[in-house]
Amino acid sequence: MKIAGSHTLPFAPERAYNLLQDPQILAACMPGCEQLVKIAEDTYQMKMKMVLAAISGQFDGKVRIADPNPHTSFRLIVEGTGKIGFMKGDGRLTLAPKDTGTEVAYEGDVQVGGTMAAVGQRLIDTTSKMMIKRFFDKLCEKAGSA
Amino acid sequence: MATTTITKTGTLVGKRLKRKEDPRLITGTATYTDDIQLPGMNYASILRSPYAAAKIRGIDISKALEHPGVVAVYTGADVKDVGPVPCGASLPGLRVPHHHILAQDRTYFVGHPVAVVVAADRYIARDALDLVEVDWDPLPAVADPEKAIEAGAPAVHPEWPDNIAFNFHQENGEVDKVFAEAEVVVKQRIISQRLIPCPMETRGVVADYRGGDKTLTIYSSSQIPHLMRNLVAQMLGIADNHLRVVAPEVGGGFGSKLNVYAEEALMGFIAMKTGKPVKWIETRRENFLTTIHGRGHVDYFELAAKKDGTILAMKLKLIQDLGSYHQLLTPAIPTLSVLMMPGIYNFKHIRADIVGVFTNCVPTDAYRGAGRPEATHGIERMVDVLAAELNMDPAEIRLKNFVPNDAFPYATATGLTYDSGNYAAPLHKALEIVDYKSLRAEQKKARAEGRLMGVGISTYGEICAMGPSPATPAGGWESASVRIEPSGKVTVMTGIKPQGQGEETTFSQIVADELGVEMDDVTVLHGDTMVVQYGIGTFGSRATAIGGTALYFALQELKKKVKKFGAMILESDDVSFSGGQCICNRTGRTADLSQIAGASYRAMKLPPDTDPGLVATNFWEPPNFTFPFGAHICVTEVDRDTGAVEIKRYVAVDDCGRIINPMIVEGQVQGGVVQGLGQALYEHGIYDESGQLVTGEFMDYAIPKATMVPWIETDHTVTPSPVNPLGVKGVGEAGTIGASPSIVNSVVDALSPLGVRHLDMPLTPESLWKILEGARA
Amino acid sequence: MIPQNFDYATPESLEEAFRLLSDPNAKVLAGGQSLIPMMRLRLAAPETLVDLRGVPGLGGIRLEGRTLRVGAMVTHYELESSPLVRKSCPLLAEAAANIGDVQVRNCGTIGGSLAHADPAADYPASLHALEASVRIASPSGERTVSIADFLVDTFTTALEPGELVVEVSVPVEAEGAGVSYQKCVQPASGFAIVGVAARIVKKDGEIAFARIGVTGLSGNAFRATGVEKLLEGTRGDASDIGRAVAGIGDGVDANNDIHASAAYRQHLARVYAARAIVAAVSRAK
Amino acid sequence: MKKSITVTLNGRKTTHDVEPRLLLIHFLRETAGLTGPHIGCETSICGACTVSVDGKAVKSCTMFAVQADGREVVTIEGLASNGKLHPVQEAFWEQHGLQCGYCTPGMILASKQLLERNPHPTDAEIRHGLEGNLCRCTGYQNIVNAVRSAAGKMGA
Repeated sequence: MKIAGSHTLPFAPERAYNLLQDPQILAACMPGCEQLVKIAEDTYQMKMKMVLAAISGQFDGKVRIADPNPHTSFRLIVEGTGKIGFMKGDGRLTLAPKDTGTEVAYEGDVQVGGTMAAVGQRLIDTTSKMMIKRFFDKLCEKAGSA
Repeated sequence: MATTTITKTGTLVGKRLKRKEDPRLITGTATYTDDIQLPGMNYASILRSPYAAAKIRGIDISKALEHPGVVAVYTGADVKDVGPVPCGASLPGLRVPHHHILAQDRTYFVGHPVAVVVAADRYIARDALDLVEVDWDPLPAVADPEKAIEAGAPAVHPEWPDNIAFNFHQENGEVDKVFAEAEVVVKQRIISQRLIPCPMETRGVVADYRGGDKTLTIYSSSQIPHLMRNLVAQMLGIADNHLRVVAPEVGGGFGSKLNVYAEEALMGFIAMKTGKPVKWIETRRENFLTTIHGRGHVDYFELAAKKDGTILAMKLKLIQDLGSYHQLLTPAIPTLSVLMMPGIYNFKHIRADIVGVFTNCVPTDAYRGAGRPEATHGIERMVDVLAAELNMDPAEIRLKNFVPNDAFPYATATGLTYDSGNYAAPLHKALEIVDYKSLRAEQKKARAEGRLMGVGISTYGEICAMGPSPATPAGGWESASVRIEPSGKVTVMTGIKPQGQGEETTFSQIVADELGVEMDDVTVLHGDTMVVQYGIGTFGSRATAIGGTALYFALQELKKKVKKFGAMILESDDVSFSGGQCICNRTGRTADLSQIAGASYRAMKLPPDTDPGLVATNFWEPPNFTFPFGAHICVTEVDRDTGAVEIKRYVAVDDCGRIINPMIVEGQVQGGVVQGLGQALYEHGIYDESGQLVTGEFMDYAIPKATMVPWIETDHTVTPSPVNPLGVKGVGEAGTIGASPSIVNSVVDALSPLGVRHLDMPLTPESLWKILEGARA
Repeated sequence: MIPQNFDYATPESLEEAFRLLSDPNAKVLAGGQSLIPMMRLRLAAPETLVDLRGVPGLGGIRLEGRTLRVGAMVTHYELESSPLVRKSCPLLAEAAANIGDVQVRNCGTIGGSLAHADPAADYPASLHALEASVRIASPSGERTVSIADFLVDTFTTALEPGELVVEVSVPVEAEGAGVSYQKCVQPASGFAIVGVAARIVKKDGEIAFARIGVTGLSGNAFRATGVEKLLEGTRGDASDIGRAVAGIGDGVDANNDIHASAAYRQHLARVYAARAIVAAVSRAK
Repeated sequence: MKKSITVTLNGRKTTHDVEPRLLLIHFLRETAGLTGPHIGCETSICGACTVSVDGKAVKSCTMFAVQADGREVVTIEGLASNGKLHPVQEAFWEQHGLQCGYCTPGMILASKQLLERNPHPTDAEIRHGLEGNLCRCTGYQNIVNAVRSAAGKMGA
């Protein structure tokens, strides 16, 4: 399903762009990320544990950064598979200066398969958005303290 | 309209009688497949593809095998010589993928079975399923049939990159000429969306192999036990008389159990391999993902007409979403649509082109109505589109175009012969019930007040009693055997397999009338290939029209025999049989059925040229289909604020020929209408672009609940069928076929002041709200 | 479908429950109506289920001054059918009556529902409108938070590990107040596509007090204070209500799924808010 | 690992050792041999598994057997007494409130609950009270008729 939204970061686009591609920052900010290992240029192997109220699941997956357009946009592909199914997010992030910070707009597709898809489509959009929000909140926190 | 229990015989056909099936069903003592427990039985759980298309690089079953309680794990390699899952349909040039019972190196829909775990119980089997590891390589998939035939679309089967399984063409008359000269031509793209049958009982299989006599018994929730026996025996490479198929109590089918699936052969294979009985019960999730879906049409209709509303010709391009492979009848279903596309209207020029398209989805196949709802929805919508174009009343345009009463038997443009009809009768009756004139006046007033009220009519015709053998893949006859037991009680063995249609009752009514016995003296057996002679099954509204007729003829044969024994006992050559006894017309002496039956089996003395016993069997081949019809009228109002549709009134006047039990017929119509309503307003099997079924549970796929359906007013006209001596036609699918167009026509009518000519199903509030918003803008 | 195995415990005191719940892989079984389906699909796999039904002090509905105190283990059915609730806090009874179906309401509990924090649950709209508070207990003591602070986000609450919801408190409804909960039902699941709760108190023909809660529109339920402000001081006629609800979804990131797009949800929020307010106004004396 | 539970099943006390994860529906169907209640889904929507626990209609696929410990469970098998059908059963039969029969045991238990709480329901109340039970055959009309008729029988 299509997903879109935006978050404002309190950094200039250059810094925001670099942070968003920094594997250490990604590892620290992606919800449930337990491990992120570089396996190729712009591609990382990821282990994550998702916990959402009663739902929990382990995922093995990949994070890939593609079509980089420094400081203005890039494509982020996150995929994971586990016993409860698989998920794949493929979206373009576009950065634009906003006041003293940066507005990061995202637009893309989220696919969920396997048992996860059985609990109700109504939850996919809202939980995806929540995870993305958690990511950006954590990013601000981490980068702010860095 | 209370039901009555009639004990006196001779007049039961036509009566509203309580069902014989019900005592076991209302006390929880019926036996469905999952209720069967066999000593030493294992349980199977199936691992299924989470991807719509993927290569299987490898499967590691070692951990699952080590799990305590696991008996065996099988993968595609183990069963590559079993099967394939059969397709019974044949069309010129049809491409038939070889469908293995477990995926080999590639999967092509979400839910494709990949491995099976056999364990001591269902809990352990499920645990071990998590221990099977598959190395997947996901591939691009295509789920939309129109996209699948675009250049560059992912190929569902690499050997057929165009994704086309077949093209089918049918034509009659001078279509191009009539269209070129027509005063009016209307065109419309009409979608009949994918639907998911959702019987309340999912599928299930129990298999039990006895090595000593090499006999396999398969219990399966099936509409077609005998056909299943033949096909599964072939799949497993065993003799058909070494396979017994039992269809126990079946909790609804609606066409989805008119099939042979991978699991029947798979469980047979497991039982034979392990030497132990095995059970597999489909989860609801599996039912959504892997049991056939219905409909899945994109139709491009064109209608040519005169300015006065006379319909002249029709063109149709039909794109059928077949799914990823063929189940038993998959490719045949759209050809049924083509047969019925003229509806009950009198025109002779017609052209239809079907493109059967592979998609990475579960196959479509027969779902209640199977091809006819799509056709009826198309023609009934097109008639309204034409009426709107010509500013004619939808009732008037229909009356103008009906096949006239003196035209029967009527040869249609698609090669059928309609048996009997009086198409105006149910429409007039329905118009009268709703008081059509007042209704239109009320609508005028409502519109003046800004309310969006609509009146929708559908006058459907359908093809029933499937069917004469030349028109069906596996024989279209039906069988019945009737045995009068030594006590005088009667046992019927029928080749049909009811799933709620109540033939144990209606057939008992027929028997009781013909033999003069009590309803309670009749036992109707079905669904066990070891008990019942070869038969075809229950689908296509055929059970009473063909199975009931076979029963009727068997009874006539039996009565002759009864009379012979009666004459012998009464020592008279002038004997009649009625009211359950033979009467000597000269002396008035009588012999009742138990005396006659007793004598026939004791066989101390036999009448000339007569064998012992009272048994008669009939295999009846129908000379034609039957063609029920009817008129449905639906009154709706659309909420301007939300787009929600409220059904204010629903009237269904059906003509299914002679009625054996009006209570059961009404029940079939009510249930059928609600399934059509489900399609019109709520149901949609949606696959996303990657081939994930996003409406894959009751959380997301809305079948109607009690609060979501209106009161349905039913009535009938009776036009007996000349095809069979009972005069019956069939009613199992009529409600569904008539309902969706009447509802959609009603809502289109409600929104017509906004310029709306057509709406695609389901008519969700949001889709209507968008139109209302567009009109406000 | 079969859940993974787990241990099952039925503590008989809060202390025992806390001890069991100190295991991070333990999970509370309150009514089970959301948890058990998740476990059957193996989306949830707790190692221990702590069934609270034997813990004293978590049930019961009691009136304490102008506050109605509802134990966490009180079922939806108890709430919808309780004469006390229907009289002193009819909005809560109405919300409870709108949840799922009879069987779900017989088992599901208010505490379980709140702790689960489903974004389309029915209670939160009413609890926001009621400015309810949630009493939370842990081995180290108790704290009470407002519903607004309790519901953090989709499936996310203020509960820390080891904490339990023990009670929900709502005010006794003001004399003459009119209340209503209006819900657009998703036909398959019965969850709210949007649901709006309204409480209205009139004085001298004008709306003196308005409280509006919204669920289902976004990832978290909220109180529509902007709408309340616009209503207060008006006579509550159709145009007042129309003006007030126009901005109900402003700045709200509306949910978007196969059942309703974000734009349609925004629209439904306005429509159902207006319906709830109209009903509440008409009921207010 | 296993827990001992004692359940009063259709009036008779019975004790079994069960895994905590054993669903009540599987306990009833496979341990106790009461196959009347059925399984129709895994998301607690369809209601085919409805039984009565301590007088309340519950979906027995959304409850563990261990939760029924010490409670009274009534299934469809326990409704008729001394060979006499319960008025709701009788009414379903007379009004043709069933076709394939699969949803029927749950539907009857839900209807019984409905009439216990509201002895004279309107049609709308009947429909509302049966929202937790899906039927794919009847279109619900004859089920509504049956519940209305049962109300008459029970009131009489």
